[in-house]
Amino acid sequence: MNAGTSAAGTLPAAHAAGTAAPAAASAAAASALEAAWLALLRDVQLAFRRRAQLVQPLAFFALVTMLFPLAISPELTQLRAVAPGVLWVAELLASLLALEFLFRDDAHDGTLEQYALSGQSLTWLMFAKTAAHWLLTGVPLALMAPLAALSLGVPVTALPGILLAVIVGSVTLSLIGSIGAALTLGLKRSGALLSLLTVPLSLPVLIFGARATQLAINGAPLLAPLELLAALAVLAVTLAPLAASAAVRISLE
Amino acid sequence: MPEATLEVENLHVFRGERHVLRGVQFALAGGEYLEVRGANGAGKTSLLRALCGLIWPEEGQVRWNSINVRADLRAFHSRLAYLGHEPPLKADLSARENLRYWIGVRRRLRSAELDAALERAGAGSWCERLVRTLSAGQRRRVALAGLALLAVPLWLLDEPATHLDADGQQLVSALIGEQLARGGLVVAAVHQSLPAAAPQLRTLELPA
Amino acid sequence: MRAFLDMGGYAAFVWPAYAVTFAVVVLNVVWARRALARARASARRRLSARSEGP
Amino acid sequence: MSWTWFHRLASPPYVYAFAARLTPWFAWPAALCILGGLWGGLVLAPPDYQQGDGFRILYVHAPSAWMSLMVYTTMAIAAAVGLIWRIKVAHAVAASCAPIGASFTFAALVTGALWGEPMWGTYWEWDPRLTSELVLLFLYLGYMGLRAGIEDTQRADRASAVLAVVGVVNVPIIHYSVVWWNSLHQAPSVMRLAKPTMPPSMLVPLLLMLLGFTLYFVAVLLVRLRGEVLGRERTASWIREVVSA
Repeated sequence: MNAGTSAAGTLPAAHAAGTAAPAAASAAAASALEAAWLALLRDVQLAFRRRAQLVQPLAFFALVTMLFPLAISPELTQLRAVAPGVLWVAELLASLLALEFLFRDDAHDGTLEQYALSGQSLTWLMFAKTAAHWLLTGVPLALMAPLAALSLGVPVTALPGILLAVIVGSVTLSLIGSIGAALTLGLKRSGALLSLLTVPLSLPVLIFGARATQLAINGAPLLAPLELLAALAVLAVTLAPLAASAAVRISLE
Repeated sequence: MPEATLEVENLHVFRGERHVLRGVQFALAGGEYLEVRGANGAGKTSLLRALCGLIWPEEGQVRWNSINVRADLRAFHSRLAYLGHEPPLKADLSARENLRYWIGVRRRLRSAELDAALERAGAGSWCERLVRTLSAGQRRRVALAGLALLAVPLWLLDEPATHLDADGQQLVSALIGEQLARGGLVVAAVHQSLPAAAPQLRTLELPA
Repeated sequence: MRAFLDMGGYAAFVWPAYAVTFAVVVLNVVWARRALARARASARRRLSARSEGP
Repeated sequence: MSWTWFHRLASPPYVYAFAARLTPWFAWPAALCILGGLWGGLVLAPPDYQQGDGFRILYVHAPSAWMSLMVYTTMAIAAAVGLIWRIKVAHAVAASCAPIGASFTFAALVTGALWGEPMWGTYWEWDPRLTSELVLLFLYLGYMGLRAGIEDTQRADRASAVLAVVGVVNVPIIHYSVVWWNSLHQAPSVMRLAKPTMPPSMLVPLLLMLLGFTLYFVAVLLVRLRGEVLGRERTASWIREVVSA
């Protein structure tokens, strides 16, 4: 054994002992919140190392909204009538597109495995990952929604309401998406199935979101659908990470 | 580190239709090192994954300090470190950042500790480089630095010495030796025995 | 009888609806039996493979 | 508390044999109920005062729609049991449910459309019931797609079980959001059928059909269940007896 130690000892022995020996005694476990915070930071930092991937859903969103004037008519009154639907369908599709990246890399490089074996609550870690995903794709998409709305002839007064609705709605979309992405982890090709799993579950968001947008465009109070959107978000925050972590564990089996 | 034991009783594991592990059985106490050998496909990885609770065995159980690990899987996980085939590193983060996140999720980490561990693994000079620019052996060294930092009593290592040069293999042996000296337990799946393996070496041969 | 088959002028809707539903009813029985037969066949195959194998 | 009865009940050989023995006890009453319901619905029940004989589609549409929901609920409960207690037989039940439920959801959609044409003048109306039914079909398809996509049976069982549980939590939410959405866009639909004032001559055949379809579901489920149980069993010697018989 001595031979081994000396061969590898490229630094003072005392130093080495300092790192390893007191081990169990001094190594304070990270709390669930610290762990979740680090998981979130890691994903944010990684995303900024690969900015191209961040831009893709945004470009896709812009592209889809551009299709409608071309396909329907350039007349703003007509576009305004379909604007809520266009915005929310584009939002739903763009967030679906972004989901592909949510767990895939982590599954490949063993990060998910380490999360599952970290002794931390996997539910919290999944929540953190989804939160990061929402910050990186949901929020930018939400910020783009008012711009897209303008291009569809929506009056400026409606924009704050639309922004609010899309922000709240995208929370739920990301969380539902995290379940779908986790469930399809074990599959070789998941694209179409991922949509088949998540879109039906996202319908309530689509319905309430489009309604809120419609009301905002009409200049009517939009509290009712916003409250419903918020209720959905609360429900998703409490339940979706549980389901996603269960699904991740299953994918590692 | 308090005395610890790992007991495995009559473990049966299926992968799909294949009955990979047929009644694996062993007991390991603090300071003991178990080498799991076997041909490719003999179930070395499956055994390690079943030990740490990723795979549910069809039959049998794993006990940590005489308690079935299924009783509190999370507590058991906080006592173990598992290193799979591939080091769990992000290609787009530097070696140092990788450890910072990977280990930080589990325990509070001082920056001096981190530097010392990287230095120890021979990564001092290149620990700020992105992992995508590192060789397989270098990545393995980063993972070993992480292993030492985790400071847990049970190590489950899958081929810990692959891609490593002679110096690196010595590092693995040294780390294992220290872990055993502290009263820790090590289970490693290996193709060929590590050089200068511990005197407490025990082996488990998995039939093909 | 003619009146019965005519369904008060709704024959074109009533009878296809019944036909579809009972097609589903019958098909489910057929599929279930076939699934069972397949499972038995594959179990038999696995058994013989195992007894020949090591 | 003793769990032995539970484990005996959930043990594959027992389930296999028991399912086989039980099947006729459900199949024949199901056939009787359905035939009785058909006779009552098509012949004895008087034509509806508004819809004439067209309302007779009710006797196949309502049972199909009932099946689609009941089977999904059964599937989700079985999936949850399998997930929580790791009972293979429960997963086998869930897996057997999906194709049955999906096919009846399809039947409910087609019969609903066939009813819609004479009543609304269009085959497809975005009425909340039909819309929910359509979403349910997608939920079934997603479940079956996920199962088909995962090769390992155990992983497929557990992943699809998570999906089924998530789905069953969402079904009421989806349904109410669709109802809410529908109420904004059009007047309440014409298709108000489950009137409490339905005379017994109309109601009894309907109840018979509902009962018959439920019994039929159990019978078909039991047959499928045997296949699924057999496919999941790897070691047991009882397979030899079952297969060679």
